[in-house]
Amino acid sequence: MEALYREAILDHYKHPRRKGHLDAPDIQYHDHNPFCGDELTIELKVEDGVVVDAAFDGRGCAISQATASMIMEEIVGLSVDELKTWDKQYILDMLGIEIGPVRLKCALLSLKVLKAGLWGLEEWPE
Amino acid sequence: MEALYREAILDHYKHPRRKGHLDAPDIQYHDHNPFCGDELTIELKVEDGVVVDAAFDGRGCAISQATASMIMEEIVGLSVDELKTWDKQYILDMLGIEIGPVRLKCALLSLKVLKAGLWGLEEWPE
Amino acid sequence: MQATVNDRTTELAAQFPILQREVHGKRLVYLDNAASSQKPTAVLDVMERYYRQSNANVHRGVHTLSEEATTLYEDARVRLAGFINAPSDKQIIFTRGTTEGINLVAHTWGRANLGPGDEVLITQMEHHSNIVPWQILRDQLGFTLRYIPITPLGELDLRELDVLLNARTKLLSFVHASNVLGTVNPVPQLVQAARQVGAKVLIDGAQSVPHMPIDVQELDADFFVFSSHKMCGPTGVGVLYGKRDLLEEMPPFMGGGDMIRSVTMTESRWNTLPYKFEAGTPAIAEVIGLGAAVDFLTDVGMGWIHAHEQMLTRYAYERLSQVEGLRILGPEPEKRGGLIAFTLGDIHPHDISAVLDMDGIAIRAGHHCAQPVHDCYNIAASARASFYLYNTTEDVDLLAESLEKAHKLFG
Amino acid sequence: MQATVNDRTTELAAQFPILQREVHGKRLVYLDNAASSQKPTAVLDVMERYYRQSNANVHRGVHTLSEEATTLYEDARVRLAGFINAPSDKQIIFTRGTTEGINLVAHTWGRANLGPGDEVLITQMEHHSNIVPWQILRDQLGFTLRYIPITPLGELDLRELDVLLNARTKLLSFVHASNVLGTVNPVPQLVQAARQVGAKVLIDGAQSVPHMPIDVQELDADFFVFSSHKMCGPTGVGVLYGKRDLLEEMPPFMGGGDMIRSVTMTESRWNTLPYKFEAGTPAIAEVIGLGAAVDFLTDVGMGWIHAHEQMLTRYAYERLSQVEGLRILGPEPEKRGGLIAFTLGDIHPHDISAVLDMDGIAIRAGHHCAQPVHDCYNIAASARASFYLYNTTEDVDLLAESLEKAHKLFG
Ligand SMILES: Cc1ncc(COP(=O)(O)O)c(C=O)c1O
Ligand SMILES: Cc1ncc(COP(=O)(O)O)c(C=O)c1O
Repeated sequence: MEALYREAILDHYKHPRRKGHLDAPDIQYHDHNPFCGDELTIELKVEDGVVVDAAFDGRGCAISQATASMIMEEIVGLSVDELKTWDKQYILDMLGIEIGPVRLKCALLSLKVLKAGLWGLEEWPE
Repeated sequence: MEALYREAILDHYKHPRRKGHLDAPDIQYHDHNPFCGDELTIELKVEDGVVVDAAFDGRGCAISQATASMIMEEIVGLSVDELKTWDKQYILDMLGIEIGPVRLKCALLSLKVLKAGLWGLEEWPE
Repeated sequence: MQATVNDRTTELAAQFPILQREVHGKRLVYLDNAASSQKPTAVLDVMERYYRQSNANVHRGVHTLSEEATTLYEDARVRLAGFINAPSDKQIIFTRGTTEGINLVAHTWGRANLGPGDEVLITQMEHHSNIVPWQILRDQLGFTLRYIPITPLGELDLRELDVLLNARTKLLSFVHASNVLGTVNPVPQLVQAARQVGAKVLIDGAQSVPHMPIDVQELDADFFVFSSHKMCGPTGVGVLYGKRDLLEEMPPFMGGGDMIRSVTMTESRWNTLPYKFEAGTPAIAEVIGLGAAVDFLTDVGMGWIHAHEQMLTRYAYERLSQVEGLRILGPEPEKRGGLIAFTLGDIHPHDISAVLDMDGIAIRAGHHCAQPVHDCYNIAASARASFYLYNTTEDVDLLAESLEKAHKLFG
Repeated sequence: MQATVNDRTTELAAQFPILQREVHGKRLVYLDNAASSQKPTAVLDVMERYYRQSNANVHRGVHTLSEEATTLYEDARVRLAGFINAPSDKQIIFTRGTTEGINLVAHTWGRANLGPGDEVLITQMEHHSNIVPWQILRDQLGFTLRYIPITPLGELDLRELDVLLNARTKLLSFVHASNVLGTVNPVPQLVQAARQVGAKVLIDGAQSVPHMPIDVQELDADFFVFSSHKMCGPTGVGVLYGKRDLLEEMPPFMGGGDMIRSVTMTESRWNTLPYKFEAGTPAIAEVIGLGAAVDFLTDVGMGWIHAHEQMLTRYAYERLSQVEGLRILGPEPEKRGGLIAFTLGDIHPHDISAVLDMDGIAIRAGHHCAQPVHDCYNIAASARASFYLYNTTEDVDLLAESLEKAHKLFG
């Protein structure tokens, strides 16, 4: 089992960090994964190009929700420029598990929402 | 080679019997085989339910044209009722060769035209 | 009795090479048959033999290979006609699958017969393939699309049928057996109601043809569609059956080779049935493989397959009901085909499926291409175990145990 | 030089099981490649392995089999993109074949962009699959369909191109290499002319992709279509390539699973490329087989294949010209792909083919789904020998000898 659901992931899934909403977010973005029905909203407060507060809300599988929670744990205090450098590999390293092509979409949903929010992108850049 | 083009078939193909047209046919029918482009017209003069004169015209492969010519050799003097009993097997016996499913259409074009002419059918009865 | 059935099943399973494989070190327990079934050696061998001995394009060739390919291809059509008791093999049109079958009817019969003021009636338990084509067409032609609702128990709610199905209804299109709820719908009642208002009937047989004896004449459907890959056949092929007079008067779908009688620069004339609807080089090897699948299923016996799945479903329904937090969607076992969709507490179906996969168990998780039915139950997705002739009660036991494990892990 | 080429060919031929078979007691000489090619063991094995090890429905499954199937399926798409140098694999849409590809463009781009006053320009040497879809659509939408005529030598007659291709022309759709005349059409000239009037360009690559290196970016086509079964791949699959912005803005073709992002009872939203155009369960095994065919062809070398066929065609052109009564359709060898259609005195092509078949030689006879080009020459049908990587000059010699026999028999 550990291969996919290691303890840390289950912990983030069961006890999500910063789940909820901000009062007046500077950036808010929502998206979903049509194949799984995973839903995710990320909200950020940004001051001088640095994230000062963050929250996420959503529902979906453990992978998608745990990833969002893990990102929340890291994000506050980082600059938007730094966040823009996060890529697929960064997220996979954070998760620390092997993931197949189908579940990859679950793992990357947070990143997709985050980048779309930061860049105002409609679609995932290739 | 004999398997498909026995002497009699080549003879009918090279020297078709009753090829041409009648002056005032009682029955005239034309059809073609879309896969091969075989064309065939059969014309009959009928008196008291008996074929008294016949002709065919057409172009196409040796099988289709030789079959038409062979039919011409038999048809005069027969009653329409008798002609209506001719079936696929009758034609194949007349040809006296083994024939695959694709060329079958060539062999049966004459019969199709004949029956359509006799019965006024639009389509091949199953 | 269960023991004997399982014996025969084990013997049958041995004919499916993939069932010999392991997943994560465990024997593969394949319970995703509603998505796609596995293929027996008999089917694979026939296709292999075709490619190694007779491969050529069909219909237009005079040489030996082409004649052989044509004979094999057309023989499969005859076999398919026999399998569903179609009056003639000319009424068997090969498509890519159920989806293309429904789209074909929409694009041809639909375009010729539907307009503003008309209604098409489907149900809330349709697969997307029987919803989206009608939505697309509705937006182009301006007819109204209506849905028969479903009861909390997952059956069609027919109380308002006489309002929903009315003189404006030109087509009633519904799923024979639901791929989510398992529900087998009451065809005679629905067809009779449609006849009374003069509506045509399309039946989506994707989940019925693989699992029970089907007689299209008895069902009296105007159109009936299904997919090869769910019935031991290859991917890339399916069947549209239609009543002859309807097929005759319908315009063609795609244009190209084989579907024409003659082509000039100004106009074309259509070929006769079934070729009018089969433009271009067809899925030759796949059709031949489907023919072999039909032979295989007939040998096994569609009656036996149905009985076997009924037994498994009853067994699974009981066993799964005992799993803590598990909620089964759809009606009691007697009213359903061989599949059970369920939720397990709040655990996302993808997580359930992923946990089961570690035990070698393949189930499906998601909306199963049927979002509206999930909307009815206010859930985004479900997990689904679906059975076929090679599954055993032991497979069900393994499923239940693994589900209990999942419940503990995420609980 | 011919000897070495034949050596490599013999080695390649050994990889095609069917070429080991006999027909009427003679070695099979397969010269019907333009209708459908034979399949190497490498392709058959990949499909067999898929069915024996990884068969499952794609995209929607979380279990191991489904993930494996999805990976294999999507990997094939990447390989196809590479093979024709598409900018992205999202521009590779799997169809049943060339015919479905053209019909897809007609039903989506065509329906959205064509109306009265508009013109679609095709050529007189098109396969029916690039004529009939436009005739059907013309009759529905009321645009005008025009044809570029051909010269007596079988090339496009471009003298009036600036009249035929004008400000009203919305689409120029033409065959890259003719399946009857062999003519390889001047893509750069035609595309440039189309660009000048703002017309889109569709290229039918059914007879070019299997036989020469193709770079869709260099050709600069808006749409490009081809079939798997003519390029060592299985039946039941083909490819539509399109420019990204066009594909993005086109409405979908068929409705169903996989092509949607969400479905509610009132409306649906489409999935992104390429899935928007792939409704329903795709031809999974066939796509994977096509991917293997592309690997095989790449290993052999498309440049080598082209050169080999050029050599064979030159050789055959000369050898066949010596056969009494034989008349070759189309231009000189330098201007054509690896096929030669011909007539032999007054002998009906079906009779020619039947006689050759007794010698184990498979050629095609008929109108090759291209009646208008035959009408140009005032003939109903022709015989056609078409080459591929496994054919040798010996095959050509056997062909010529058998044709001489046929001429004597019917003479
Ligand atoms: C030039 C050309 N276009 C289109 C086609 C149609 O291809 P398919 O039958 O695979 O759809 C063919 C082959 O039959 C062809 O040669
Ligand atoms: C009830 C039902 N209808 C239609 C389909 C679509 O079949 P296919 O994807 O083979 O076209 C399916 C299966 O996915 C199904 O279960």
